[in-house]
Amino acid sequence: VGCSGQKGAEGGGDKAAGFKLGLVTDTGGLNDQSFNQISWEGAKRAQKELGVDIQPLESKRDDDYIPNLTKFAREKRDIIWATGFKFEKVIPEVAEQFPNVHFGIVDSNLGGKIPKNVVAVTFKEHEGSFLAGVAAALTTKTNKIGFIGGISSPLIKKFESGFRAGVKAANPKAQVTVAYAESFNDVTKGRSLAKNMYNSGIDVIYHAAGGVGKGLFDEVKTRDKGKYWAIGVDMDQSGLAPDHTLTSMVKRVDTAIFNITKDLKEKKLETGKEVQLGFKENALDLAKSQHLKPDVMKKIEEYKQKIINGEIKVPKTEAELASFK
Amino acid sequence: MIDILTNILQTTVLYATPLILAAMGGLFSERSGVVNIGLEGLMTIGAFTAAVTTINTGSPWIGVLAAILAGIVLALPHAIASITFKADQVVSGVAINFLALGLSVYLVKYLYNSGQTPTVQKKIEALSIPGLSEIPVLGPSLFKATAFTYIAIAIVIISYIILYKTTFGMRLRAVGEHPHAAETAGVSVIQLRYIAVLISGALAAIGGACLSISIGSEFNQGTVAGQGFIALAALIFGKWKPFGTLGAATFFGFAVALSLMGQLIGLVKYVPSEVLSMAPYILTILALAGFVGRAVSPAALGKPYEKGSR
Amino acid sequence: MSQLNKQSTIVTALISIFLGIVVGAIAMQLAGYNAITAYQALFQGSLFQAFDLGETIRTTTPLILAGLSVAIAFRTGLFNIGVEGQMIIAQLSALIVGIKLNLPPGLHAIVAVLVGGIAGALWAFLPGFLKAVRGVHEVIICIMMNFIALYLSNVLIRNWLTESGADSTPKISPNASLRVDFLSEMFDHSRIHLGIVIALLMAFVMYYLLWRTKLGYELRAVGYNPYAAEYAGMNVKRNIIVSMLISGFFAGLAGAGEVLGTHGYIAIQSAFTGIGFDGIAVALLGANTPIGVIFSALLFGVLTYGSQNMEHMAQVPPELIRVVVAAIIFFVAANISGKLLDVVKTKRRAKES
Amino acid sequence: MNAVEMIGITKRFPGIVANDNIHLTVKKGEIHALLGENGAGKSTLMNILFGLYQPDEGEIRIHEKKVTITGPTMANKLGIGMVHQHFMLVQPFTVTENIILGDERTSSGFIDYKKAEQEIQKLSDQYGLKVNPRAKIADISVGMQQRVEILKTLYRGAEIIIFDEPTAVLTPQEIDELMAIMRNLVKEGKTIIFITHKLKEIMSVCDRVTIIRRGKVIDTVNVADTNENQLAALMVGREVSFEVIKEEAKPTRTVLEVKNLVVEDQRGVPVVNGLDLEVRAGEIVGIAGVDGNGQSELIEAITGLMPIKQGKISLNGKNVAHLKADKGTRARRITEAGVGHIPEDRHKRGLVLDFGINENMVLQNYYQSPFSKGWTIQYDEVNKYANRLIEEFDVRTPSHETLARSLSGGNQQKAIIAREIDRNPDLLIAAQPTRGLDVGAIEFIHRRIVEHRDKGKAVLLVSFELDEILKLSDRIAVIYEGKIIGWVDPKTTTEEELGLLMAGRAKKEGQ
Ligand SMILES: Nc1ncnc2c1ncn2[C@@H]1O[C@H](COP(=O)(O)OP(=O)(O)OP(=O)(O)O)[C@@H](O)[C@H]1O
Ligand SMILES: Nc1ncnc2c1ncn2[C@@H]1O[C@H](COP(=O)(O)OP(=O)(O)OP(=O)(O)O)[C@@H](O)[C@H]1O
Ligand SMILES: [Mg+2]
Ligand SMILES: [Mg+2]
Repeated sequence: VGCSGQKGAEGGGDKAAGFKLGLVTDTGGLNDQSFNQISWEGAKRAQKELGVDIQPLESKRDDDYIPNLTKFAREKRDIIWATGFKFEKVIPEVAEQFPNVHFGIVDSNLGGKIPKNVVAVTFKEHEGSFLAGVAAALTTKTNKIGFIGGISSPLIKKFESGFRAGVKAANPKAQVTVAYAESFNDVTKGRSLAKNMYNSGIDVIYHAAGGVGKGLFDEVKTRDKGKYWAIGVDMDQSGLAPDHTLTSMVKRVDTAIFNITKDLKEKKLETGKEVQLGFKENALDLAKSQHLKPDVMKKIEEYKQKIINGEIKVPKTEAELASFK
Repeated sequence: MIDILTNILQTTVLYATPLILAAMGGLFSERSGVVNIGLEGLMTIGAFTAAVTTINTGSPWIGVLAAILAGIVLALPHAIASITFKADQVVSGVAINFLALGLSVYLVKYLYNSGQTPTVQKKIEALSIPGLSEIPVLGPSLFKATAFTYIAIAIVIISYIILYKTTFGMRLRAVGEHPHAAETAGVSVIQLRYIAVLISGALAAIGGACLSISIGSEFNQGTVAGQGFIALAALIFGKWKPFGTLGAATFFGFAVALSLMGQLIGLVKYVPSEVLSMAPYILTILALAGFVGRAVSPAALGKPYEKGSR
Repeated sequence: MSQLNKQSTIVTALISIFLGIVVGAIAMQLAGYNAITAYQALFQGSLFQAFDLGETIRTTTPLILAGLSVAIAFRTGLFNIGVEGQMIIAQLSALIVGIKLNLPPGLHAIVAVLVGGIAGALWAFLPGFLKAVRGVHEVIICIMMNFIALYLSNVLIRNWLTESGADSTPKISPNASLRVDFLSEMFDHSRIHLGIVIALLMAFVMYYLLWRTKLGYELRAVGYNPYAAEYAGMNVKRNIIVSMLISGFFAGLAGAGEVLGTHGYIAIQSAFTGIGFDGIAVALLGANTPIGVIFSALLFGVLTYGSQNMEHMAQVPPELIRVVVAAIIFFVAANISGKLLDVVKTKRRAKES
Repeated sequence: MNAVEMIGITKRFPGIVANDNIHLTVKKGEIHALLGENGAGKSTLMNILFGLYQPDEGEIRIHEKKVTITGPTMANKLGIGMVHQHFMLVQPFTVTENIILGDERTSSGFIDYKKAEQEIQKLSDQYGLKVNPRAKIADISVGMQQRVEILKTLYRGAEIIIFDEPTAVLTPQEIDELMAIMRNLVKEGKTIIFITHKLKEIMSVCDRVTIIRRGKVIDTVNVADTNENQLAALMVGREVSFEVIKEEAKPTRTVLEVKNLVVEDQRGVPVVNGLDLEVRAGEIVGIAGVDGNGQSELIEAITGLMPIKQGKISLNGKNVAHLKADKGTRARRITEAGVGHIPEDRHKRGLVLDFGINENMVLQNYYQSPFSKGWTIQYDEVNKYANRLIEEFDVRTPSHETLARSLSGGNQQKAIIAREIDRNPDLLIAAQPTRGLDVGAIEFIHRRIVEHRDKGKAVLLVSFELDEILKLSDRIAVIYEGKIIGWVDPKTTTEEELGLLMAGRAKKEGQ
């Protein structure tokens, strides 16, 4: 058993000519049914379509990031992906030490100071969340909507702000209740929050809370179909509660990883830059769902266009949200 | 207002249920004189086994049974080390925690090549007791709970009866207070402590199962995330008594419920949500420092039993 | 006599480690992994190259300090399960000094380390105080304080210590860093830092404090028998508090070392690092003695750091290492190897006679 | 008919043969004494009979049938009961719970407390034990606890009852009552094996006595055919003098003065209640009294281990009652003011069992020169000092680093006495200084206490052994319900007079 699929990568660097990719996960691990896993999908696609040699390393603790990155750098991999904002501080350090290796970081722009051999990929989650907000605002019957965040951090606040802006834009009468679990894995808390929200009349809840969000699906499943809804995040989470998942805000990290790896391999990429991805690049979207009514879909599409052509500027922080419209 | 009360009560019950189960496990072990800091690990193995078994058999009740079995099996090394080999009980409990977390995640990765199990489809869901569940406030929280909650409360009552009304219970308490007295009265200290530690494994594992196949619907390394330690705290807080422990676990659940409610009624505008999340822990400290104070543990707690020594 | 005992302790410890490794091997073979490759990878990946060796030492450093912290409390009859929280608060305090103050190199680091230690001590004060004055069990308060530390650290980082949009603090001033060029270069740019020197120094301090000073004499007396300590005119309550303060100080140094040496910043944390809990096992495995703690921390360091490579080279989930550690702890605690040795000895004696 | 025969019993512990080919025969219906020094092997032998240990060699016959006693349950079945040296009672349990433990009778699965209580009441009445089945063990006196132990054996239908040093913890009255109970038991057909260090007790109730020395049987004799001196000589292998040779006291200035002292226990009940006391240099004042009349609290208050509610305590004319300090630090100031204290519970207060002898020897002055310098302890000095005391006070220990835990009770006590006397305190407080010790050790300790007096120091002695009080004291104060209710002169008083006073019957005419 084991991960036989990954064998052969360690052949001792037989073909010097081959393009080699390494991917270091954050502490969530490779198969986290979320962010890291989607990233790895992108790497696998690169292996299949481009013949790239790929190899993953999981981090058990924050301590492991540097050794893992270093390990790949010493193997002289052509690009080393670091998945997650948690790598924000360590990437510059390693990048400086190995100027001849390329690094890619997802979800952070390194505060704008991006070393020459690094490419920083960020997503406009607030924009995707805005559409989730629109979907919620147009689906709610009670005009009460919920948002469950994991740990209050600027990244999650970005989701919250976008989401609330979307609700405000599409249905100003709807109220959004916000709660943070201050955890990414306390399912009980997620479930309690969801339970309390639904009990108090909220009928649509969006989450950006990792494992805590699973509690949301656990709760919504026990409630009446067609009346209570959950909106997933990062990937299409409808599998968790098929009849209750309104949609999910999907981040196509896989596409991003694939495209950038491809560009680098074909030497078309200029590194030392931030690559911001949004609707235009097809990197964000709402998952297809039979539960979204056609007129809602239409509205969502309209807003999406408005965001793409800059008519709507979606807020990223609470401060920006306060002055939105 | 009624809504808020209902919500608070529901959250309290939800949170307290696994804590009660695990803490009652701890109670048996510690009343017999064996420290059980391994509750966290026992819950973990219970959560893991219940999830995997339920996924494979489609029956959550078989999952619970399997969890009980696994809890007993994992408690066995703790019993052997601390009773037969007279190891330091804290050490052995710490080892249980390492073992459980290591083994369960290792197995999950081996079985599913992933950091967590697939989603458990058939779970133990809430059970409305007709009539009673219609009572305002109390109904929705107490009589529309899952089987685990009823089991937890039943276990508290049964434990009380066992502990104070039956031969086994009296012997158990005697063994935890003065094992030599028990031995000279013809009670087998070793045998009783084994039974107590194994019961502890079983109950803590049910608590774990509650997390993975009732409240949640999968197992990963964050499933238990410290609740075994909270259960241990509840046991001490409850002064090693069944109803005291029930009360302590409920108090903790209640404190969490208050902090969640604080968010939902918009307190976050004034108080950072991290501070609200701290509240249950601060409340517990205040309660202990202010009202509860000294906890007298079973006299022989933590001391390996050696025949003939004193 | 005591010489003989010491020798046999080392032998039994080695046998226990060996048995633990065997248990791990069995678990791997049963699951179809190659145990030999895996262990090769583990030791190669942690000891054979300068970089990895440096990182192993870096991993070991906080484990030594956390282990000492737990051990010193145990010696006084207290169970400090709050190292985790004390480390968090110490990290935060050391970081604040590292960011906000402007001091010359060296001095800055010293101040930051000390502030970290003191912060850890203060965080440990409450459990000690409540235990001494109100008789509240320190274990509960410590557990509660761990969670409070985690949230407190997050709220301060988010609202005060980050530039907008970041999930982690800025880096500390290089003046406050515990990393020194010659060490980093000796170990091929690994993150080894002066924390290891502090840790070894503190092991000596613990020995000296407990077995050479008046304070140590009192602490041990209170730990073994508070009634006799009272009879001897010692202030039991004060000693309980002092013990927790010292224990917290050691934990604080572990935290300060992490932020000033290893990371240089703190991110918003979603969970505990686990170093504090590992410290309990380290202390117990090291029999609560300074030397024992150093070696058991090293063992933990090798296993923890090496397990990454084990996964990389042999695809074995690194969690297996926790099983190995658990087995080792069991074997040491139950003194299985000691009993095995006894059996061997009596057999030999029987043959001889 | 023989109730018990133990034939060729040998039991080895690492490094020692505790029982060496012991033969013991106990006839049915007799009270048979076991006599021997500390560590002679008496408890070991009885633990074997009760199934707690397995003998390495030898066989046991009960009622002339060969048996193998695998454990206490088995012993119970054979009709053997044991009242242990250290009580085997669960403190938070009630009397009933303790008695039925291990032999519970249930109705439909639950313990039938009512029936048990009735049964216990009946037994208690039958043997005149006066035990309340509902009382909590923690709340009853030591003597009462012992009766619970006896009831435990009776409840299990014991025919042969072993008493291991039952009188070491009893007051004179309680001892008399116990002797009566033992006679009662024999009358009802029971057989008794009785371990004691007190020759007088053997003389008064026993039929025969077996003497054990270093694990070997020396002799078995009929009590009627022997006397105390002969027994003592058989036991230690030399002549023992029971008389404490001491000259007339020459008391001088007052060292300790206690006036109107009130001390409350944890529940706020005054246990010392308006007590006055005076001890002068050069005299030994003995405090006689039944256990629980405030002796322990009086001592703990004087030594600073317990807070004082009201009253005055002065040492050498200086008030030390209200030293503003925490328990420990107050104890230290009082120690420094010149008080030495041999505590009644040597394991609880007197020693840190897990410290070496060396570290225990400086428990009261480790912080002073020459044992410490700056913040360090000077172990060379400590060891030198410990070795001197070990030598001078004949503490039998392999080395000065040996843990106190592994010393025998007698040697532990010698170590404490060495420490306290060598500091040469103006006031030496000795509480139960010879409890549980054999006559040899007692002789030694008594001599040391008198020597201390003769150096011109004050000694306050608290003991439940009337003999000891009578022999050592120059003046005797009788304590009753927290007050001194009378003073007597040891040279003129009688045990009867003392006994009456101790029972609270104040003397008619003033003294
Ligand atoms: N469990 C044990 N392990 C090792 N040695 C023991 C054990 N029990 C007793 N001994 C040793 O056996 C010897 C006999 O002890 P025992 O308790 O029988 O003496 P004793 O006659 O009852 O003394 P005392 O009068 O002080 O009660 C002692 O030297 C003691 O050290
Ligand atoms: N488990 C043991 N291991 C070693 N020695 C023991 C053990 N149990 C008892 N002893 C020793 O046996 C001897 C007699 O024991 P016993 O139980 O009769 O107590 P003791 O010496 O009379 O003291 P005390 O009556 O004050 O408790 C002592 O030397 C004691 O140290
Ligand atoms: Mg004895
Ligand atoms: Mg004795």
